[in-house]
Amino acid sequence: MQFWIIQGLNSLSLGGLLFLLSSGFSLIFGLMRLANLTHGAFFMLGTYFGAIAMRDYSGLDLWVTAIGAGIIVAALGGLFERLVLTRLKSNPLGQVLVTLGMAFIISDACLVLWGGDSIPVPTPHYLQAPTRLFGFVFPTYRLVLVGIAVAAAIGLYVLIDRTRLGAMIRAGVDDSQMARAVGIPVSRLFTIVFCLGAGIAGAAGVLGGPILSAYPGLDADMLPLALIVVILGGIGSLFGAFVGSFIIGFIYTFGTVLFPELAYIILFLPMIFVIAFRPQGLFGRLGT
Amino acid sequence: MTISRRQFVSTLAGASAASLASPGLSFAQGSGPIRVGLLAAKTGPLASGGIDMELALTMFLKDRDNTLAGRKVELIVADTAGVPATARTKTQELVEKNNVHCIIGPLAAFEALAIIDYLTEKEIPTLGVSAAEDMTQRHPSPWYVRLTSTSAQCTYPLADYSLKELKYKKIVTIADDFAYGHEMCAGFQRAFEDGGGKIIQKIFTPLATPDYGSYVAQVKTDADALFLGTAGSNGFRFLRQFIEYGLKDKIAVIGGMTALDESVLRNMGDEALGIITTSWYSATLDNPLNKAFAPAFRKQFKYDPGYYAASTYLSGQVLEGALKTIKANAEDKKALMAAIRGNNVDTIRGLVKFDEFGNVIGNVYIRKVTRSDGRLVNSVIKTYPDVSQFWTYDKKEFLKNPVYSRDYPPAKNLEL
Amino acid sequence: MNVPSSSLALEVTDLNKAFGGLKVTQGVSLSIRPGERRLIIGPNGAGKTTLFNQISGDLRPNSGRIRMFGEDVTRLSPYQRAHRGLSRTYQIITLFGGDTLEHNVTLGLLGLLPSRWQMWRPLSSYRHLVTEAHRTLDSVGLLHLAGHSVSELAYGEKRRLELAMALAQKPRVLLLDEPLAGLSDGERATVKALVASISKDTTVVMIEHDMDTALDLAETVTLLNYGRVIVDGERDQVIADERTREVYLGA
Amino acid sequence: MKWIAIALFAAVALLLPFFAGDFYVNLASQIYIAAIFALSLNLLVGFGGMTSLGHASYLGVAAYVSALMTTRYGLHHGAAALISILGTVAMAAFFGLIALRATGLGFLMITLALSQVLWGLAYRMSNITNGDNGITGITRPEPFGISLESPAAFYWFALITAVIAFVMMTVFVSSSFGSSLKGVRDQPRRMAALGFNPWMVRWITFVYAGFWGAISGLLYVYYNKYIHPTSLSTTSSAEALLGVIAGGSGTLAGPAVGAALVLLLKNYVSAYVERWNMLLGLVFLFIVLVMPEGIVPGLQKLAARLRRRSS
Repeated sequence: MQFWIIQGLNSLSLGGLLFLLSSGFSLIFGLMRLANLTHGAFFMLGTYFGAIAMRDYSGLDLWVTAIGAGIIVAALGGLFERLVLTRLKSNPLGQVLVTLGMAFIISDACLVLWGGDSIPVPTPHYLQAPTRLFGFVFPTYRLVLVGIAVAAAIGLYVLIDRTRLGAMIRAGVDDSQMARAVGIPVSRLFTIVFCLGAGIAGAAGVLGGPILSAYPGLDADMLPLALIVVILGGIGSLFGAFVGSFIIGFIYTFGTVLFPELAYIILFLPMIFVIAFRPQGLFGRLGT
Repeated sequence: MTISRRQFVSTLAGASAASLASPGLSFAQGSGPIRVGLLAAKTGPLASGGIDMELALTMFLKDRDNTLAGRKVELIVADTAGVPATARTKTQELVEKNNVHCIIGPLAAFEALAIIDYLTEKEIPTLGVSAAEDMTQRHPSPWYVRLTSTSAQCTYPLADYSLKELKYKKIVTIADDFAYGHEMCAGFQRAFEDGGGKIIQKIFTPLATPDYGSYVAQVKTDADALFLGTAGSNGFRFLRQFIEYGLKDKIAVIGGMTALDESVLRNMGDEALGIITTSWYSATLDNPLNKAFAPAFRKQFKYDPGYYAASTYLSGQVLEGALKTIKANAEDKKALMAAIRGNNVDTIRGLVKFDEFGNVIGNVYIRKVTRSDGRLVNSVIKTYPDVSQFWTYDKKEFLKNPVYSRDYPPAKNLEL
Repeated sequence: MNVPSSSLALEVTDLNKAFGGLKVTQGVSLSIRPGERRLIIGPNGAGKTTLFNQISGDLRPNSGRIRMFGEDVTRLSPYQRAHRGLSRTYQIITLFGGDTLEHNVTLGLLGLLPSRWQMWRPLSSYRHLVTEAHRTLDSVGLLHLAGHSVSELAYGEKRRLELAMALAQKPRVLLLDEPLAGLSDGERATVKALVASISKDTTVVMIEHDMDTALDLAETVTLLNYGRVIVDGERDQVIADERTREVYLGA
Repeated sequence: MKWIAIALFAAVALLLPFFAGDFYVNLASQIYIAAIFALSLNLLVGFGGMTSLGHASYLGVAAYVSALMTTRYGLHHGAAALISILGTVAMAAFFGLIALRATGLGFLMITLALSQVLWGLAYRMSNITNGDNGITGITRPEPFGISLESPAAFYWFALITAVIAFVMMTVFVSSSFGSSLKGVRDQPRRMAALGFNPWMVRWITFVYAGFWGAISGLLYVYYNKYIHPTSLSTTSSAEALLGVIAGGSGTLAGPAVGAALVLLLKNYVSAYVERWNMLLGLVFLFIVLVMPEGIVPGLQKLAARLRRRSS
C-alpha cells in the first residue's frame, strides 16, 4: 500500500515537472507548427541561471529566480525567433537544422561558462523537511511542484481562453492565414508566443532544479520527454500536454519500478502504439 | 600494397606535395620532443572528468617545464566527446598524424574498448584510466597498463571494512546501469557475501536518469547501509533526492571510488558529511608527492583534485619514471612499455606496481567525508596496502569465472 | 430512374458524411449514365467538393455506397478508383510546380501503367509516353510549352494542364472541380471548348459556379444545398424548378 | 570546365592513399561511409518527404548483426553480411509498416521511438550485445582474398562501395519510380488520384533506404572493428539528418557534402577548435540563413548568378 501511494505521488510530481517542461513546447508547436528542438536547451539554460544565481547570491528566493530566469530565457528566445526563425516560415527542414544548431550552441556555451560539474539548485529551506502524511514520508518540494504545475495549467488556460491575446492565439492556431486576413498581427503573435514558450521553459528549468540540478546533458535528457508528452497528449493541445504529462509520469515511474529491465524503452513503446493507432495523439484534433 | 605505398610516400617526403603526410616523416628518430597524447572527453556528459584530466596533466608537465627525463615533451589533447567512434578517430589522429609515443586515457570503458585493438596493433604504450575489468584480466593487451583501479578493485577493501569495522550485515546496492556499475557492484557483492554479509537488493539506474525519485522510494530501509556505485554527477543527484525523501536518517550510505569524488563534493553541502567511500586516491593523502600536488592544484583551480585529475597526474609520474629508466628514448616503444611495467614508482597515491596483466597493485583508501577549512574533503580513515585486482582470491580461479556483470556473480540473498 | 445499376457510370446511394457535428453530406444519391454530362451546382458550403472527395476516395463516407459501372468502390483507395477509370481535377490547382509540363502529363500516364514501379529506367526514356503526353498537350493547346516549368505558366494555362493530366488517362468517369474558376473570358471560352470536345466515352461530372458557361455543357444538373440534393434532373427541368430559384435567389 | 573539375576530383579520390597520410586516408574512408548513410537517409527525407530521426537503426542493427555473427557464431564474413543485410531489410519492412501510419512530426517521432527501443535493447540485453562494453575483436572481411587491414585497401573498398551506392541511388531517384516518389512527396493526393499508391511508394523507399543503411552499417563495423550502442543512438540519427539538410536534401550530392562537413567538423576541426560543438551549431545557423536549401543548391544558385553576370 505504501509502495503504491509513494510511487503514485512520485508519478504526480514527475508529471507536474513534465507539464512545466512541455507546456511551452506545446504552445509553440500549436501556433507556429514549429517543433522547437531548442526547448531542452532553454530548459537547461533556466536551470543553470537558477543554480548559478542562487550559488553566487545566497538568500536569493527560488520563486524570484524562476521568474528572472524565465524573463531572460524568454528574451533570448524572442531574439532567436526574430533574427532567425522568422526567415524560415515555410522551411521545416531548415527549422530542424537551426533549432538543433541553437541547442548545440547553448549547451556548449553552458559548458564553457559553468564547467562540466553538476551544480545544485537549493530547495527553499522552508520546504526541505519531508512531509509526513499518514505515516508516509514524501519530499515537500515535490508536492509543491504538483501544485505549481496545476496553477500554471490554470494560468495558461485563463490566458488562452479568457484574454484577447489568447483569442488571437486560438485564431492563429485554427488557421493562421485566416487570422492574418482578419487583421491579427500573426508575425508579432509568433514572437510573443515563442517568448512565452521559451520563458516557461526557462522558469521550469529553475523549478525543476532542486530535483534535477544543472549538468551538461540535461537538455538532451529533457527534450525527448517534452516531445513524448506533446506527441502523446496531442500536438498543439495544452489540455493534451497536461494529461500527457501525468500519463507519462505514471508510466515512467511505475514502469521503471515494476519492470526495471524495460527502463530504456518504457516511454517509447506506448508512444509507438499511440502514434500508430491515433496519429493525432490522445487529445489532438482531427485533420491537422 | 601497403609497402609500395610507403615507398611512394617516402620518395615524396621531402617535397612539399607531401605536406599532408609530413608530420609523420619530418621527425627523425630520437630527436624532437616526446609526444604524449591525452584522450579525454572534454565535451558531452563526461566533460567534467575530461577537463580535470587535462588540467592535471598540463599542470604536471608545466611543473617540470615540459621536460621529462631531460627531453622536451609535447602534449596533444584530443577530445573524444565520450563517443566510441570519435575516440577511435581521435586515437588514429594521435597515432597517425601526431605520431605520439604514448597515450594517456581515455576515461570511459567503451572508449578504451573501442581503441584497444588498434593500439595493440600499432604498439602504442597506453596508460589507461578506465576501469573495465577484462582489459587487464581475460583480455589483456601487452601495450595497456592501468594505474587507477579496475571497477571492483577498490570495492573489496570497502566490503571488508563494512563487515569488520562497520559490522554491516545487510546492504542494498544502487549503481549506474552500465558495465562500470555492474562490475563494481559485483565485486562488492562477492567480497561482502564471501565474508558473511548479504546483498538484499540491487538497483541499477539508467545513466541518464533525471529524476531518481522512483528509485529512491524503492530502497529497502531495513538494510544496514546503501552502497552507491555511481559515476560522474549521478551520485550527487541521487544523494540529494535520497535526503529529500528523509532516508539519510534511516540508512547509512557507503560508496565506490567515484560516488563522492572530490569533483562531486565541491558542489555538495552538509548532506554528504559522514559518508564512507573507497578509492585509490584522496586529495588529503598525506605523502610528500601529494602534498606537492593537491594544494598546488587547489591553489590554481580553486578546488580539490579527485579521481580524474589524479589519474593523469599519476600517469605523468609513472611515465616520467619509465622515461628516466630508458634515458628518454621514447622511440623504443618496447623498452618504454617494459620500463612502465617494470618500475615501482612512488606517486601521489603511494607506491605503484603492476601485475603481469598490466594492472596496478597499490594502496586503497577508506575515506570519510568531513569538513576541513570550510570545505568537504575525503579524510582517509584506513589504508589497505598493495591491493591487487584479484583481492585475496586465487588468480587462476578468478580468471576461470566469467567477467563481472549485472548477473554475475548471481545475487542469492535478494529480498523481494 | 429505372436504369439497372450495372449500366450506370456512377451511382451514389444514400451517402452521409459529418465532420464532428457538422453534416456536410446528407443522404445524397446520384445516378449518372455513361457518357452523361452532369453539372453539380449549389451555393458555397453546399458540400459539392466534399461530395467529389468521397467519390474520388480522398474522404471516407460515414455511410452509403458508391458504385462505378456496377462495381462497389466505396471502400477502395483513390488509386484503385483511378485504375477503374476515375479521374479528377482540383478546385485548387494541384500540379507539380517544379517540373515541366511534359513531366506532369507523363506522370499522369504513368500512374496507370505497371512501369510506374520501374526502378532503373528514367521516366523520360519512355518515348511512347512522351509522345502521348505531347499529343495530350497539343489537344489542350500547350504543346509549345511542353519543356517549360509549370511555375512559368499563367493561371489559365495551369487550368488547362490540370485538364490535360486528367484527360491523358482516358478516364471513363471524369470529375471536374470548377474548371473555369478564376479564368478570364477568353480562357473561359477555350476551356469550355475543351470540355465540350471530350469524347462521349467519358462520363463528365462537373462542379461549376459560372452557370452561364457551365449550363451549356450540361445535360443534367444536380442542385446541392446544406449537403442535401435539392433538385436533380434534366437541365431545363432543374433550372425551371421553384426550389432552384429559392436556393439561388432567396438565399 | 565542369568535366575537368570532375576528372580532377576523381583522380584525387582514386589516388589519395598515394600522397596522403594514414590519418587522412582513414578520415576519407569514414566520409564515404557517412556519405552512403546520408544518401540513404536522403531517399526518405529529400526525395520522399519523410523526415526520419531514427535512421541509425539500420546502420546499427546491420553492424550488430554482422559483429555477432562473426565473433559469437564464427560465421564467415560473406554469410554474416548476407544475414545482416536481409535481417536489416526485413526490419525496415516491418518498421515501415508502423512508421508510415503517421506523417510529418508523427513520423519523425515514431522513427525516433523505434530507434530508441533498439538502442535500449542493445544497451540492456548485455548477455547478447555485451551492453555498454560493446563488441570487440571484430575483423574485416577479405573480399576475393584481398586483406582490408591497411588504411589504403580499406579506403578503396569504401570508395568502390560508395560509388556503387551513389550510382544505384541516383538511378533509383531518376527512374520512373523515383518520379513517383517525388510526386508523392509533393502532392500525395494528386498522385493517388492519378493511380499511384502513395503508401506503397513510400514503403518501398523506406525499405530501400534501410538496405543502404545496412550497407553503410557493414562498412561502419568493418572500419571501426567495434560496435557500441551509441551507433544506434538518436545522436547518430540526428547527425546524419543534420548533414542531409545542411548539404541540401533532395539533391544527389548534397547529403554527401553535408555528411562530410559534419564528420570533418567533429573529427578533424575539433583538434584545432576546442569549441567545435558551438562551431557546428553556428555553421548550421549560417547555412540556413545564407543558403536555406542547403550547401549544394546554394552553391549552384550562386554559380548560376555568377555565370549570368559574366555573360
